[in-house]
Amino acid sequence: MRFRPADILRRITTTLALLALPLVTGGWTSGPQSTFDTKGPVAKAQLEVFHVTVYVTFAVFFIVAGILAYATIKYKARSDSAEKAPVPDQGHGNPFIELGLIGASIAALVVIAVPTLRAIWYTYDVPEAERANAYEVNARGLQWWFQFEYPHEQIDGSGQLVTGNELVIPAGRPVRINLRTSDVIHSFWVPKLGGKVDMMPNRGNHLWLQADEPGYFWGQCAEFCGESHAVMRFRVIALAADDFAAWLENQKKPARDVVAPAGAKAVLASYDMTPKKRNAPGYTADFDANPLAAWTAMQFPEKDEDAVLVNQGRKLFAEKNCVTCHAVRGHGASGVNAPDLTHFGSRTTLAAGLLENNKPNLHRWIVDPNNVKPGNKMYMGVNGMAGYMTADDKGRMTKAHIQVNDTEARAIVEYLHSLK
Amino acid sequence: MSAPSATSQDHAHKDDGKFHLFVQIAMILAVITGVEIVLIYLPLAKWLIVSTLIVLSLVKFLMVIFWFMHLKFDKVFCTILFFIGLVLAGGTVAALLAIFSAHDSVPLTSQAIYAERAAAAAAK
Amino acid sequence: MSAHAGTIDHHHDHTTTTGIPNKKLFMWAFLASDCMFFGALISTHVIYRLHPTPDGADPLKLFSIELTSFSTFILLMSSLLMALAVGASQKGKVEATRQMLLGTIFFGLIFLGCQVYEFTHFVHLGLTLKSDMFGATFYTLTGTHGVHVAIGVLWLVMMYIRTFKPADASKSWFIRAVIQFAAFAVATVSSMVVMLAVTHAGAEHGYDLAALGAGVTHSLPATIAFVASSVVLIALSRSTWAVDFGEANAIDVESMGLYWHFVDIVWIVIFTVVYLFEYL
Amino acid sequence: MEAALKTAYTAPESAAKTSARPWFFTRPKAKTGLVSWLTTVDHKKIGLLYAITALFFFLVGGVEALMIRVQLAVPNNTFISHQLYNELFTMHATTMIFLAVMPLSAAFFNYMMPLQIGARDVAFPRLNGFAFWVFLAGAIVLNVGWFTRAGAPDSGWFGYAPLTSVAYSNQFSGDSSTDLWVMGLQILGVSSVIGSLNFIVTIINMRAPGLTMMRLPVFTWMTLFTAFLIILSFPAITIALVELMMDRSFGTGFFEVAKGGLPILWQHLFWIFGHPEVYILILPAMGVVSEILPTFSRKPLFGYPIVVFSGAVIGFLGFGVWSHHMFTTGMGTMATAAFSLATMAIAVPTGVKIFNWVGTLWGGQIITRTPMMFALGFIWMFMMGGFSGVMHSAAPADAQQQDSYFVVAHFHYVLIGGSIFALLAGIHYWFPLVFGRMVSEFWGKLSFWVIFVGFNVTFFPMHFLGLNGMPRRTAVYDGNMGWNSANLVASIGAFILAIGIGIYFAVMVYTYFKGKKATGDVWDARTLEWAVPTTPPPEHNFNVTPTVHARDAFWYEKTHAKEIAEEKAKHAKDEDSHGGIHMPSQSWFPLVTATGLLIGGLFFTHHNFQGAIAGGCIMLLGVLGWAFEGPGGYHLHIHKDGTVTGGEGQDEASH
Ligand code: HEA
Ligand code: HEA
Ligand code: HEC
Ligand code: CUA
Ligand SMILES: [Cu+2]
Repeated sequence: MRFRPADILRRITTTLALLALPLVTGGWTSGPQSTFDTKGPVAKAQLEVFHVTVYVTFAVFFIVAGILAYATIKYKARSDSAEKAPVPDQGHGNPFIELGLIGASIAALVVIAVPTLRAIWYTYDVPEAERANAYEVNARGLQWWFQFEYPHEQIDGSGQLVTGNELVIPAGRPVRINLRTSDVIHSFWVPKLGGKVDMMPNRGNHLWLQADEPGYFWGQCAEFCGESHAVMRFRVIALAADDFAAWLENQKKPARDVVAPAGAKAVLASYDMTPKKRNAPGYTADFDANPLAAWTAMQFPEKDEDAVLVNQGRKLFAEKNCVTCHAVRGHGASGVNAPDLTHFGSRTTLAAGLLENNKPNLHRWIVDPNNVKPGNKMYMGVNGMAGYMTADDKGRMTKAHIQVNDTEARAIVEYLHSLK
Repeated sequence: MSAPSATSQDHAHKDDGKFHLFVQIAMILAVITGVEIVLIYLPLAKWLIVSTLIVLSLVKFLMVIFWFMHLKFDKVFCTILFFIGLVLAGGTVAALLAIFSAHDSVPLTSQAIYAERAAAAAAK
Repeated sequence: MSAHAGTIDHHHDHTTTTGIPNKKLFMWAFLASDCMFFGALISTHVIYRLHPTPDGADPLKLFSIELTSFSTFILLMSSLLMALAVGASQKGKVEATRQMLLGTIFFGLIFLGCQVYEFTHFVHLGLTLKSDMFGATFYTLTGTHGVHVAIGVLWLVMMYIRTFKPADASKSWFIRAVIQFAAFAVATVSSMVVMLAVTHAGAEHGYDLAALGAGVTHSLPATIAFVASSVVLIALSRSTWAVDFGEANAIDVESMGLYWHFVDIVWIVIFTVVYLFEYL
Repeated sequence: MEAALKTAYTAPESAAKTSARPWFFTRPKAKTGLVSWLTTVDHKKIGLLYAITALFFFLVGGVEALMIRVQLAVPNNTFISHQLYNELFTMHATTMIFLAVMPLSAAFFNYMMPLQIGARDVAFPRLNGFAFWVFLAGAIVLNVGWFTRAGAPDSGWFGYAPLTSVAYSNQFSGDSSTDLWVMGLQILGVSSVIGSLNFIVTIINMRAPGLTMMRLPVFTWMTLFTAFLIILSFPAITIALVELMMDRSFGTGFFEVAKGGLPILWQHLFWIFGHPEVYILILPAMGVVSEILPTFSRKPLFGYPIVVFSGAVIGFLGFGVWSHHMFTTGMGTMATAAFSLATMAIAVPTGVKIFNWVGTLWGGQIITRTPMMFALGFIWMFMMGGFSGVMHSAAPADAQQQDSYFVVAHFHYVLIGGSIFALLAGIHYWFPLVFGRMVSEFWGKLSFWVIFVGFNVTFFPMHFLGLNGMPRRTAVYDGNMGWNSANLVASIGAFILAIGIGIYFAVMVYTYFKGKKATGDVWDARTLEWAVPTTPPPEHNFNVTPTVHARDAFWYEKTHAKEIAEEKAKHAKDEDSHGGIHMPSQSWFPLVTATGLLIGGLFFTHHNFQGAIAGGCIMLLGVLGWAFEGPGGYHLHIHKDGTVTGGEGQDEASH
């Protein structure tokens, strides 16, 4: 068989290009939800198994593909006469080669199977030795947000501590998460800490994970759950032990009261409210640069807080029926169908991780939630509670039930942000 | 040419005795059914009754397919064909039941029931 | 024609590669598929029985083992008649085939009647599709089986009518066939109505002649329809012409028989799994 | 021998009974024009009907995919709404799987399989027509939602409960989109099962004399396995759909959580069907490739028996791995481990096929015509898709991959790089046989390269997207996640791919009208479909039923020309003395019955039960007419000079 230099050159360049691909695509493996950038033992174990599968399949690929390429080049009929040449030997196969290859494939698979089995058991539940040290929380999926419950943090008179959309956990300690849902299937996925497990109706699923260091982690619902599945996100914040304890203590307190000095007048906060497009980006570059710092900053009352406005907002919150769905512990709001807002001001996100919790975003959300997150239950109503709209007898959303104008919204925003 | 002539039929069918065979099989089937009904009232161990019932209905099952449905008299290929479906279906049912009996698959609604039962047992 | 014209070998069709007639092979493949079908249904039922809902109905309070045993027996006997019908058709005995088919239809209808009775009885006791999970899986499983039986009966009736098709293709026979079919339908429905009325009357005042009378008078239109359609059926049950049906059609009867027997063995499984196991 | 000579269509005829039949049973006779297509029982015409419908829906599914890619090209895009996006990916998948790849495979089964086994038609010609019309009815029911206020189905192609329940799927009361999905899939299931039963009987019972099972062309084998997979897996989804339908229409609680239902049961039932389904999509493709590689290597398939056997093993194992789609549902360690290992095991028989295809090339005389290019592309791309499948099969790794774009990358590699590449290869390969015209090599190769490049540019980056944490089925993503460039590349790739496919189809259409005429065995092929007397093949396929002496039957005929000619002449005489070639008659009833199903189904989804019953009555009428009209049939006579006489009505053989 003849080899033409041009052919060889072509093959070499393509091979090189293939090998260079990872370099070109380097940027494609890092991001807030990268599964390569592992931050805990569960994710690490899973990545290890993935690496084994990569080694084995790449090895098999290079062998098989190499032979395939070689055969194609070597036996290609390159001219009319070669095509019309007498037919080659009509061989039918070779049982030894075939059996040998079957054996080799099985051997390759065993290499994958062993670490797979080990990791299945390891990732299933907190290892026996550390079980006593594990921290337990419940995560509940709802269309389209997450509720986090702390069964071991009981608050006098109001049951367990409940928060929404941001799960705060202790770092360096295994966390066992019971997964529940109140409607359809959702899935709990924080790629840097571990693979996902679904929240299945009528099933008591659980997973465990551990953040080795304090950090701010992105999570997202990974099972299609209806119209707004794409924007059902959440965060996990891991804190050092004493920070965590302090956080818990603050969270267990009822909502903050802000006392307005007698006779003070409200000054409407003047943030930019140029209308934003649907699906406008939710995050600022500042926030992305150091999310954990941003989170920490949110824990303290704002310096330029307008106490009059806050109290105005607090009144509006009740008048506008927000209280039918939301709970604000200590402020007479005890709705159960929506995120608990008792310490809403201390969260970095809004509308299930979709937007950064800053004033313009919150304003947008309160004035027109459906524009921010189409079909959301605050707009459509949930469990028989009317939302911003009520349905006519054909089920069409027609009649406005809650309307919040610009001035009112500024007051409510101020109020919600005061809830640290 | 078209309709078969009547004369040549007789020697083609030596199996006229099948009438009696079929009646006998039907009788056996009826008897087994009777036994099954009695069985469930007998004070035997539950596993024993369950397995006997399974065996008995299997016997009935096989009698119908092999005699009434002629598998015994037909080419084996028919048997193979049917058993592909039967075996896969049986395997799938078994796998499903195994999965759903496993601890992880106990639904939350049933967990409540089991907890209740456990509490009742503890109270006793 | 060729030497083997005249006899038909029912188990081996020399015009096919394997010698198995196409229709038979088709039916066996279909039944293999149907195994999966009922496998999935039965699994659903058993899984929900393994994990019952807290407020579910108690099957033991509903079931009547006598009724179920009776209908099981009926179905077994219909299988026997079906097997005999196949035998008769293979011997080219049109009259005997018709009788056996009628017998099978009759038993099939009794089975269906029992099921209709059972269902109305259960509904009476409060078990419906919606009432709880047991209702859902029970009715769906046994109902699907019942639909299979009903399709089988429909098929049997069509085959029965088919045996009257005249050999002379130009004879306009279709209208007659439709009438015969309609008469069957009317007779079936009306007889079920009458029977339900009678059993209801019986349940209230005890089963005696008076109850029979009360039932019949309560459903007078149905009784009249039943009598009339029966007369039509009997009148149509004789053919004076040479019929097209013959030994060559035995394979049609046989594959129908396979279907019928299969429905029977599915019931064997249901009887054990759905009914008997509940008693343990 | 005598038994062998008598094929099914030389069965006893009853010419004596010729006489006028009642109008109700008048059989359509048209051989051309609309009526001939509506009433056809010819497997080749039905094959073409399948192919055209499937290709149409392939374009529809493709346009849906393009809209998805446009929306995802940049972060925070507002091209389409969330709701429409959800409808698009649901219908994209449903369309591609059930209305494009499956029927395109069915088209090849219909057209090629009877030719490959030397038969004149399938075992039940009218049933074959019925299967097509039912398929069309299902396709209509699925897509009709686009034209109503309710919109198209929107709960994903595996419709996980309880999202499909009335409470969560209805945007407003009377939203019937999910009902349409349920009904559409049920109807398609009926079509697939009926079609497959027919193919099983045909392959087992209608083979030409001498064609033992171990001489069957591999494509025919794969048809057989696919048919088995269909009849054994569709019942599971049918039951799941029936249960869902009961929930939606009659208030049962199979998957209603409030009533104690277990949504996980839906997942099991769906994937018991769903996993065999993916092999239903790939086995026909493997069959096509196994025909093309030997032809263009001018060498028999390497290791024929083991290739066939591995097909059976894939099919069988395919029933025991379904829960690998459910690794994240918390099944527990034992079940997860068992399904993980079983899934890995499937790599072995699949690998066997790859090895044997390479073995076929080895030592051959490789002729790189367009069909061969697609077939080679198939091996490369399918292998890559298979490897990402193996990565999925390791359950702990899959915990990160499940429902991410890594899965999307995996299955597009096996579905497009696998099924679609092979089917496109098949179209190219058999085009000269079906239409008697040759596709231009230049344009064919061009379309291949554009498709090949476009495909990889689209889907290769998706591996990275998935591992970088991008979940699937998301209509928007934020710009700060590191997904922007890969998504943009993928979207550009999709358009390159679309251009390639555009070229491909433009060339096909052009060739159909204006292409170079080609007759006979253009590729120096090996299997019987090329032994037909003319291209396109005549209605009766073969003038003389071929007798098979070896595995590559046509290759043998070509290498033993003289002896075969003698044999043919002798058999021709025999056949004519037996009354000529028996052909089945056309019929209206398959169409009538399927129409009844369509009407009934549409009414049912709108909870109009009178209408549903009316549809049922039409169906029943169709069945009655069908049963009572009888199979019919007529005879053709081939004369020495090749002319054909006889036909419907001239010599009617009704039995
Ligand atoms: C044509 C269709 C097709 C085919 C052929 C396959 C083939 C395989 N698939 Fe794939 N799969 C799909 C279509 C297909 N799949 C689809 C549509 C989905 C997603 C459904 C959805 O969620 O929407 C899916 C999802 C899917 C999952 C679930 C992922 C998830 O959701 O978490 C898994 C998990 O195990 C999987 C595994 C496999 C495996 C192991 C194979 C194997 O059969 C592959 C075997 C082939 C090879 C391995 C290559 C060649 C072999 C060799 C050269 C031999 C040597 C090799 C080794 C020793 C490794 N597939
Ligand atoms: C055989 C099956 C098959 C095929 C062929 C394809 C083909 C393609 N698929 Fe699809 N896909 C699936 C099966 C398939 N897909 C499945 C099962 C899912 C999962 C859905 C779910 O989650 O429920 C999915 C999901 C899916 C997604 C993920 C959506 C999501 O999770 O959010 C994406 C995204 O890029 C995608 C893209 C594409 C593209 C770009 C093509 C391209 O290859 C398409 C190429 C074809 C064309 C482009 C047509 C040519 C068109 C023209 C020439 C236009 C001109 C003509 C006219 C205007 C008449 N597909
Ligand atoms: C019908 C019930 C309902 C009413 C009434 C309602 N909400 Fe909500 N609210 C919700 C739900 C449900 C969500 C979660 C939406 C999502 O993320 O999908 C939510 C989310 C929010 C959030 C974001 C919480 C977070 O952690 O992401 C804020 C802030 C909020 N609502 C404020 C208000 C205000 C202010 C009002 C009154 C003007 C109000 N809500 C009235 C149901 C309601
Ligand atoms: Cu919740 Cu997706
Ligand atoms: Cu799979």
